[in-house]
Amino acid sequence: MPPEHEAPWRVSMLLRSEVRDGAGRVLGRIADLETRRDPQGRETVEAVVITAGRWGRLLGYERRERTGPWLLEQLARYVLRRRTGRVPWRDLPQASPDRHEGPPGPA
Amino acid sequence: MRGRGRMWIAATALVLLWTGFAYDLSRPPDGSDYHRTVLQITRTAHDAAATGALIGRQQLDGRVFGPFAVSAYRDATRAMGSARRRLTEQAPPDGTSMAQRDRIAPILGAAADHLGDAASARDDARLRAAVDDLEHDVRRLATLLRAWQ
Amino acid sequence: MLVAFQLLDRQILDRDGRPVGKVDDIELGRTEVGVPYVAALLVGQQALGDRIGGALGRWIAGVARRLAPAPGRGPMRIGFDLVAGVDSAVNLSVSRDQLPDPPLEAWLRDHVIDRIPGAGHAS
Amino acid sequence: MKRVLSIALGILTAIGGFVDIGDIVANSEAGARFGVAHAWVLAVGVVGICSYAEMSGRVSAVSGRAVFDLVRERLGPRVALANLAGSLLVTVLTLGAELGGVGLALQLASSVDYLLWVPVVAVVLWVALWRVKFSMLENVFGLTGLVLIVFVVAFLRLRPDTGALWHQATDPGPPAGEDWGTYWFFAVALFASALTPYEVFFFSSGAVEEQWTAKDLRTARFNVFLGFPLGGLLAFAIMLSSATVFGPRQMSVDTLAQVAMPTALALGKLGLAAAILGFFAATFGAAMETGLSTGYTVAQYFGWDWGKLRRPRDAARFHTVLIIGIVVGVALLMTTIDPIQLTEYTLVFSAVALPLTYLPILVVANDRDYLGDRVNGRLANSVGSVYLIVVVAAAVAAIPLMLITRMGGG
Repeated sequence: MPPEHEAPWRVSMLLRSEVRDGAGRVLGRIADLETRRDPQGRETVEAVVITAGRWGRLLGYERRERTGPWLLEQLARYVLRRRTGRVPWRDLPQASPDRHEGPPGPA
Repeated sequence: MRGRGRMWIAATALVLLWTGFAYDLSRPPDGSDYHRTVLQITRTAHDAAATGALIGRQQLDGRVFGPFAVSAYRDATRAMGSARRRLTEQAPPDGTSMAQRDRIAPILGAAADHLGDAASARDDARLRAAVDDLEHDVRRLATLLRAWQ
Repeated sequence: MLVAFQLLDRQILDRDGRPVGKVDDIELGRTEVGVPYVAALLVGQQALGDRIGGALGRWIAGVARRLAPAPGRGPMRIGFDLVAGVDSAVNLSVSRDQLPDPPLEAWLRDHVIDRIPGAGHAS
Repeated sequence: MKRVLSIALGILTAIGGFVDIGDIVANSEAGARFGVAHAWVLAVGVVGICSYAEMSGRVSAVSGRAVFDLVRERLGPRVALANLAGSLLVTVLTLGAELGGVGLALQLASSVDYLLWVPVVAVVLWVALWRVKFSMLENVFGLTGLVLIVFVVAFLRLRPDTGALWHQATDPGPPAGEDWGTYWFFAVALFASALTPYEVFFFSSGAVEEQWTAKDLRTARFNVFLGFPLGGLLAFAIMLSSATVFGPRQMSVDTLAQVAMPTALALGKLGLAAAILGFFAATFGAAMETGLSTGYTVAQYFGWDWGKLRRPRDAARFHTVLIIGIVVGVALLMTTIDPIQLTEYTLVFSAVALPLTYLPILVVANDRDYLGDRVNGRLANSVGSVYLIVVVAAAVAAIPLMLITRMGGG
């Protein structure tokens, strides 16, 4: 579907797609994109935040810092299965917004 | 594929639950079901009669105004009517149930009449008589309730 | 900045603090070396419906598309250069009047609300 | 002096505004059948609404975002849409129940059937939301709701058996002839009557619209921490007087006329009139709040313009949702469902829906990005966490209890 590829990317296409490592194992799903302002003043994607759980996003608990009462903290960790990680964008060489397959993983 | 599988499981569970409900609602009532129904009917009738008696007493004491009494009687009459309707709608499944129905039916009839008397009483004497009757009905219904509970 | 957490689904306010809509989706551009960057905020039920997906999402997007003044125009785009700052809301540097009218709001205002007496009075 | 006066006004309005059709029905029914064995539930509910309202008021004042704004932001569009559907359903059901309550109150005063009143009430409600100065109306109905104090007076005049009541309250459980299932069903309903989601939608949206600052927050805390418990006391008085009058007679309550009866018994016509006026004010005030809440939730989910201070033409989508909400509420009543029964269902479903909005608020109240150093302290978090468990337990238990006890019918 060539027109699909011509269309600009949307963040929603990237979110929740799978990230695999070099051996093809699933590392997790994209929960967020980390950006940084480049010299031209654009917010460019620096890295993706991935979670291992099925829930991409849980009330903001995928962020690193500790928040919230103890009970919620435990709950969020349980649901997110504790495994959140950060993969730099440059390690995702063939990234493409495909919901089902996800970008082939980093080396 | 996983999504579709889950959908099938959910759909099957829903159908089973629904069938269970349908079965529970449509199966013929047995003795204990009927007992529960009669108990509910008795309770409704008791409350309606007691409400009527309570309003009547307050009317005699001049503690309520007309429109309030009218709508309170209307509520009570409606509840009494629904209790009587339920009793005729469901056939008693066995001998014990039949005996229960035969005990409660005449009291319901009398209470409904007395409620009507109280609601339409034009003077204090008639109202007082109707309220006395209603209070008698309430006591009889309460006795039945205690016996059947 | 965390795009999904800090930008997506936040309320957009114009220069005067009036609501414009939600950040229903975000359009990404590509730099010369192919790295995505935040190009524009997409606002409106078209973008939202596409994002929700499924039959319900298609329906939401379909209704919004039908209401849109010009067919096939896609959702309302607010260039990221118009964003003055992001706190608990996304604050724009322009006034709402300079942006296109949300189609549903315009339709309801013209066909329903304005026909009722007193629609122009603040309470 | 003026400030003290405005604080006093706020507290009085909060007291009168606390009680709505759900409180009236749940307290009276529980009082008749269980005496005051549910007194502790009411206390738990009141503390809950205080902590919930304080958190959402603080979050809204500091961040400028109302509850449903945050729900969408924290849960994402899909989960929040499901949440919106649930919350909206409960709010519209509540709106229907309140409209029915207004109709019933007018029926008690006029003997004209409530179904004839409902369309009239709905039109008046819509006009009120369309163009009348809202804060004025809110104060009028809140203050008028205060006449429900008549239930306190009535209770004292009824010469209650305080020893027996004390025993019921301190040794809670079902009396003879009732079972634990029904006891817990009523407990859930009472809890839900004190902690209704629409109150929080309304409260937080008001905070945003009136652009509260830290100073307003202090006033709001006064309103919440004094007004709600005193309002809960009015609800408790309804339970007490119902227990005193109907308990010994072994009667249950299922009409609004019965709820008012204790005031007639104790105080005669004047007391009865006050009770009916109180019902009217409480339910109409709540109908305004629930009506607005339908618009608030939808508009805040989609990011539309909303508010009672805006000209309708500037918030066309918001006002359209309001109109649809009122029409659906009226249509609900026109099915001739008994408004008291509708209230009972509403309470069950609002118990189910409560965690949907409680959880995001608790989370955001801990977020330093939003609140800086105004995040929850240790006390607020302990209370908040305990209530998270209570709220979830009530939500999980509500439907099974409803089915097992057949709406508490036995």
